[in-house]
Amino acid sequence: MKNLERRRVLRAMALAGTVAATGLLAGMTGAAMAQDRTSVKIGYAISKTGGNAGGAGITTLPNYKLWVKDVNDAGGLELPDGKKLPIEVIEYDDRSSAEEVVRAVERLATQDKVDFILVPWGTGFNLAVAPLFDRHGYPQLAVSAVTDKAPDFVKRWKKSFWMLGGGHDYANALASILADAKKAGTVNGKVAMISVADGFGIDLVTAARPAFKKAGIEVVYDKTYPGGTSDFSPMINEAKSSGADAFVAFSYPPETFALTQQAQVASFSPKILYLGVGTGFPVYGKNNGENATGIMSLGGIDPNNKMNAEYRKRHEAVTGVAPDYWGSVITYASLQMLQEAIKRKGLDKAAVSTELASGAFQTVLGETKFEDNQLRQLWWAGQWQNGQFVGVMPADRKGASKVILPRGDWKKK
Amino acid sequence: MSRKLLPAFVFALVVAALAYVPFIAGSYGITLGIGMLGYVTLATAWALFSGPTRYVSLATVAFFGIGAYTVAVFSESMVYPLLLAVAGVIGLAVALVVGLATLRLAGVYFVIFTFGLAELIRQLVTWYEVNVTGTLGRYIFLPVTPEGIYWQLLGLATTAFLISWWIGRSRIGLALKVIGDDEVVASHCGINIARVKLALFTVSSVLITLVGAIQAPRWTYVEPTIAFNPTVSFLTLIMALLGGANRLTGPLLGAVPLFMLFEWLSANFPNHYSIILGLVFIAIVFVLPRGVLAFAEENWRRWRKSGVKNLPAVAE
Amino acid sequence: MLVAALLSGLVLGGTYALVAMGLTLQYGIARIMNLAYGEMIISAAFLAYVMFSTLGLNPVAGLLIAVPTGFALGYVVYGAMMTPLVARARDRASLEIDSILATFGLLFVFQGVMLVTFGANFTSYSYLNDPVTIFGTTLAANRVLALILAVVFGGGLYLLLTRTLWGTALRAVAVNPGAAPLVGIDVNRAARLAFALGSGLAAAGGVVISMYQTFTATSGVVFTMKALIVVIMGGVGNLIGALSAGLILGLVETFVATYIDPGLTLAATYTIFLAVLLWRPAGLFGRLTR
Amino acid sequence: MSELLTINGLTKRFGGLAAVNAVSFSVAKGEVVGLLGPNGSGKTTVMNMISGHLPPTSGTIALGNETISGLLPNRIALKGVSRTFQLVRGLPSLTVAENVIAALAFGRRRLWGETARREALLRLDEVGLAHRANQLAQQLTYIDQKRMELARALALEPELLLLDEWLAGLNPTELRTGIDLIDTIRKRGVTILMVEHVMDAIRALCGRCVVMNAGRKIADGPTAEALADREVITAYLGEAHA
Amino acid sequence: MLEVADLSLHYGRHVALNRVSIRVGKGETVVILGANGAGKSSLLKSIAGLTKPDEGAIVSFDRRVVTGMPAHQVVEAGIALVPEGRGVFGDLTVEENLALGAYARRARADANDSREFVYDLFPKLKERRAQYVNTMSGGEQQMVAIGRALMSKPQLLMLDEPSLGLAPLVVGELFKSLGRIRERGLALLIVEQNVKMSLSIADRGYLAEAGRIGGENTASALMGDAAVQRAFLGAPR
Repeated sequence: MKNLERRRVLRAMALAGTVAATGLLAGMTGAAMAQDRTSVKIGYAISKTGGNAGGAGITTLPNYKLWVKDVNDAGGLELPDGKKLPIEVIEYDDRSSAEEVVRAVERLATQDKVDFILVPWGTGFNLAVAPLFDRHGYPQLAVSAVTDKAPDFVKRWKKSFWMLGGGHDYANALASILADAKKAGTVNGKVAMISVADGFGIDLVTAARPAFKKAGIEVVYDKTYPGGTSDFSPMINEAKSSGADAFVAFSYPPETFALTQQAQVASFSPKILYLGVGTGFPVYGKNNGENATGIMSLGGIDPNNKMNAEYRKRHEAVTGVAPDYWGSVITYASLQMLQEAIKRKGLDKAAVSTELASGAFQTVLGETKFEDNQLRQLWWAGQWQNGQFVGVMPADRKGASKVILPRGDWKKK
Repeated sequence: MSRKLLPAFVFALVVAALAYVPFIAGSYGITLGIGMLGYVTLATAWALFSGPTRYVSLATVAFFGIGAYTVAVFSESMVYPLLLAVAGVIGLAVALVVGLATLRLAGVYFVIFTFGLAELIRQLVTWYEVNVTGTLGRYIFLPVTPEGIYWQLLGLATTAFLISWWIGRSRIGLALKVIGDDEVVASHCGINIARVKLALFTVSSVLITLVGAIQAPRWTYVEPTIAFNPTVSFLTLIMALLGGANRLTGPLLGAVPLFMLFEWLSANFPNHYSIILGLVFIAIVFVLPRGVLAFAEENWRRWRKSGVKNLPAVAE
Repeated sequence: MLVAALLSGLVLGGTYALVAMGLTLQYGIARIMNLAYGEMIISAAFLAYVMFSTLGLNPVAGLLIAVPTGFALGYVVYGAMMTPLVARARDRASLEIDSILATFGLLFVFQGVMLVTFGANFTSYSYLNDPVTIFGTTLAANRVLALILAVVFGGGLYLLLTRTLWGTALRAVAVNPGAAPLVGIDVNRAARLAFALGSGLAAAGGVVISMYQTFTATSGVVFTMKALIVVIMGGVGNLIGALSAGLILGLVETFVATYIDPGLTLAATYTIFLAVLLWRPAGLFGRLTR
Repeated sequence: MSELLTINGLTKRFGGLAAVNAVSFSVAKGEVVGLLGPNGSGKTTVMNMISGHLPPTSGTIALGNETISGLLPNRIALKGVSRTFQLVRGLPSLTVAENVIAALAFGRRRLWGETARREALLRLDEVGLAHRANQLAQQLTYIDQKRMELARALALEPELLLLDEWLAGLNPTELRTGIDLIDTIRKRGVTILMVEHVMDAIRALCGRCVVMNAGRKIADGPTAEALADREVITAYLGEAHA
Repeated sequence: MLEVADLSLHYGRHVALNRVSIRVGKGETVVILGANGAGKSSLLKSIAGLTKPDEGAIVSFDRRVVTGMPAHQVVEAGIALVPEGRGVFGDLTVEENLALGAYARRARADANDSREFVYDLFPKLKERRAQYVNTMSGGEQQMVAIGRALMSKPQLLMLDEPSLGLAPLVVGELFKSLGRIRERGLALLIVEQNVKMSLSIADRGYLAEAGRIGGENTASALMGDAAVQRAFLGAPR
């Protein structure tokens, strides 16, 4: 009987502990800070570990750090009254888990009561936290999220801003490049296409199929591979023998690197080579050197934009790594927009959101403005030219470089 | 009589208190509660099968993901309660098939098999979505509030706890203990081992499936990498083992502090989270080798022994 | 096409086999289920990367540094962490659970250190990315080198285990740990050496993988799992099993990608794995000992 | 006398080795039969096949008119065969009472709750263990574990009880008690097949003995005769080499 | 040469051995007789270092205390055990099993000589040296086990039920071989139930009963002892 009693006591202890813990939290949550403002609290949850850490570590995190340093070096965030307040950063690791990112943002909003929240990395995570940003009234400048549903999301979450376009945009741009090249007789109009079995790859490939059809491009090979594939030789061999002049891969960084190397090995040198995320990483250009020339992908920069060039230099100097050629600069621009909106409207989140939606901002991209809460001044396609990844589509946009096709054969090292 | 009713009363009081939490805790508290209840349920459900049988399963996320994905797939076409029911039924069906196929495996082979199973299901879902439906990410726009999710999880956690308690004092619970101690004796006592294991595996799997189904609406967007994140399996396992998988409150005692620890670490040491977590883990293995509850009980016993000298020793 | 698929499959399978051999030693002889195995691989990949990009040391020479380092690391880790666990383990099952938990912690420590040191970025370098033509099929030289290294290491290990007294003693511990002390084998010492040897092989695998694959500080778990699958499929502690299971998986993946659908490669891997376990619950070459 | 257990041509091979080779014998209702033979002669293997722990390679085992060979142990247990094990197999993490309840709960009457507990105490009382009912099984002494195991086997209310070296390792006093206990069970009408090395016990309890050597049956008959058999003596004591 | 004093051993609450004392002289052959469960195997295991005896036991060999030494060091001290169930490495070949027998440092230098002796003793092993042991018959496996133990150059060879599960003819062969080993000057300590066979090659014998060592006598005296027969077959009433 002693035994039983002991168990019962322990059980009660366990339950009491749970209750106490919950109560404690409730107390903590209620605690407010009410003193004179000496700083602006900015928080973010980002994948520092887990599967998303690679992407976040290139595009997002360095820019957050760079921006905070830039602002604080200049004395802090400027408010409408000219007062400058330094940024105090609260940083969480979401461990690449949807449940964690939701909780971390909730914590930033309700417990840390930060003034603004920067977005996590990735389409899925930006969507996961969108309802929270909305409920707590924070503007959400979703950068690393590619989605065709942005117009719907804007209606659903009024303070969300979508800054990287949707699959259709990129697919249409690529289709028009292909169509032009076919018209010019550069290529035969056949394309081999592979895509990663992930939200990003599927979005793009489902947009590309109708776009290519409309542009009169024939898709002769179309396969999807699981993320983490390391050996592409079967697919490259198929593509090579398919008679296509153009090879398109909506891929993720590890696969983009592998595809480039394995295509060289297989002497597969299509006239048009379009690869996915990772092509715009500086390390890509560094590793492939001359061979990168002519390879296309999403994004790009205007090589003549001085501000951008200066940003790139500073990024490398401060964070030790060069920024990528697609999302990085936009991430930084999104932060500049936030900074400017705060300068104009102060720390009132609603006012800042309205200002973001309607105002025009000077950023490293040049003059930047949202259309229906979406950033549309983007490079839908870019190409490696002279050691830089430059924007080529839309061709009529200011600063666009001309597509150079066909790309040359692989050079022997 | 009060002796019998007291625990039930305390339990009801605790559940009621926990149910009241959303009214006072604010949204972060609710969020925290959701995460905690989620893991408490997962760990309790996991321990339901794996504790007494000592079959270490890494298939947790397979069922968790099935629940989440079912909700994502049917969220537009069904009313919410039906959605949960369907998720539960799918989980049940998969558990039956898997259970029938795997219960002859033992030890590490079972561990890796269940891990492979989770990955296989994830790959098949991906392939199906890509090739048949042509989309991968799915959006869930259900009008479920965080409070609603919290209460549902509380209900589920309570259910899991009650099932675990009931099994602990029922015939099937005894059967499980016997199986865990010695399968040969179990079958010589007339116990149909395969049936008992299968029943428990199924109950445990359905509970896990429901956790996934209830939590999914919080993510708004679901794709296989999100729904079938293998860390869920590992964390569940670690929590249950830490608390002591063989006791009713063991998983609870593992899940709550570990969850808080993770939260605290990722909030305060975002850059050194991994290292500290790893060291804490190693420390736990060395300091609390048999779980928190066993540790507490041992010290309790020791304290009793040293404190009350005139009590006869345990053996007498 | 067939020859191409066959060769690519062998190359891929060679890497799997190489990676799995170390784990099968650690699990089969030392009885440690090492969840931090993949992190050991990635650490070596980073080491090779650093040596290549800052010292200009080619990875094959890098092996000469990485493998002994891995061996030493394994030796230290076993001595510091596993010895107490082995000493207190009541039976095989409790050691298994303890080692899973402890190495799970170790996994995080390794990963954390790599994250702090190298960041979360994708890392790769280009080495021997030149075409080589074999039987009319073009393959990357670095992958062929990977296969050759896998064969060399596999063969070397096989000879070590079958032709030397020391290796035979290690196998004896795997076969019958209870009887090994009767011939004067110190089982704990043998386990420690096997664990260290396994770590050395993990390092070799890491260097080889770094030659042609992109990796990050967090990608270790992928390798742990691939290795585990190969080990289990081949039969625990069985070197030939690990080799053949690795090759089978490589071939299956390549053939499925070539002839069925690249989208089903991983699904095929797991299906084969599950099927093998259902058909032979102790793996291809394993023996059920109860 | 009607036969309760009929074994016919029973064979078990492990790999190439025949551990039991074409053994046939039968046990009548109410009989106590000793299954003897030197170590490694295949006695335990026979027991394991009767209880269903091992499937026979060939041959049949029938209980009454019903063939039970090939069934799983739980089915055979429900048909009225229960056993003890050569190396005592308690359920260490359960209490002594729970050990017995395990057999009651899944046995033929499927008792549970208070009824099962009362019944378990009765069974424990029979073997003289009622006072230890709430202790953990692992805290018992060796002899008490054996008693508990017997209580557990009896709780299944067997028609046929298999005792595998149940008396081994007992000291002379304990042995006396043990023999008396088995005798009591026999008097209740339970048929017993026992593997035993304690010859005094065999002589005291068994009316008949089946003797095995190297997997084969070498003798089958009244105890005194079987033990006086030249082949049996040779099997036990060996032959001095010439 | 071997002196065991006051050796007791518990498994949980079960007393397996109760203050056992035995000795084996140089080159002497000693058998321990007794029914199952009498603790004979436990005694050999304790001497070999496989199980740890209770406090107070003293095992000395060649005037060196070996109590509590791990098993692999006991081998180095010159004691080899052929365990019950043989303990061979089934997935290894005969040759490998024998090679491992000479793993101990004391034996390595003379491995070739030892192997010659073993092959001479069991010519069958030489024929089958490349065969995997688990494919061999029980008698052959027993040869491997004994051969392997001899490879470690022991001064004392302990055998636990060597005739277990073997056909009578094979048992005869086995004891012939043991006789030859004995002639080589090795001390033998044998636990055996084949009373006549083992006594026929022994100098002395002990009678074990329920964890105690009862009688001690010369082999020839034991051969005719009624107590021995009673221990195995009981007394006719």
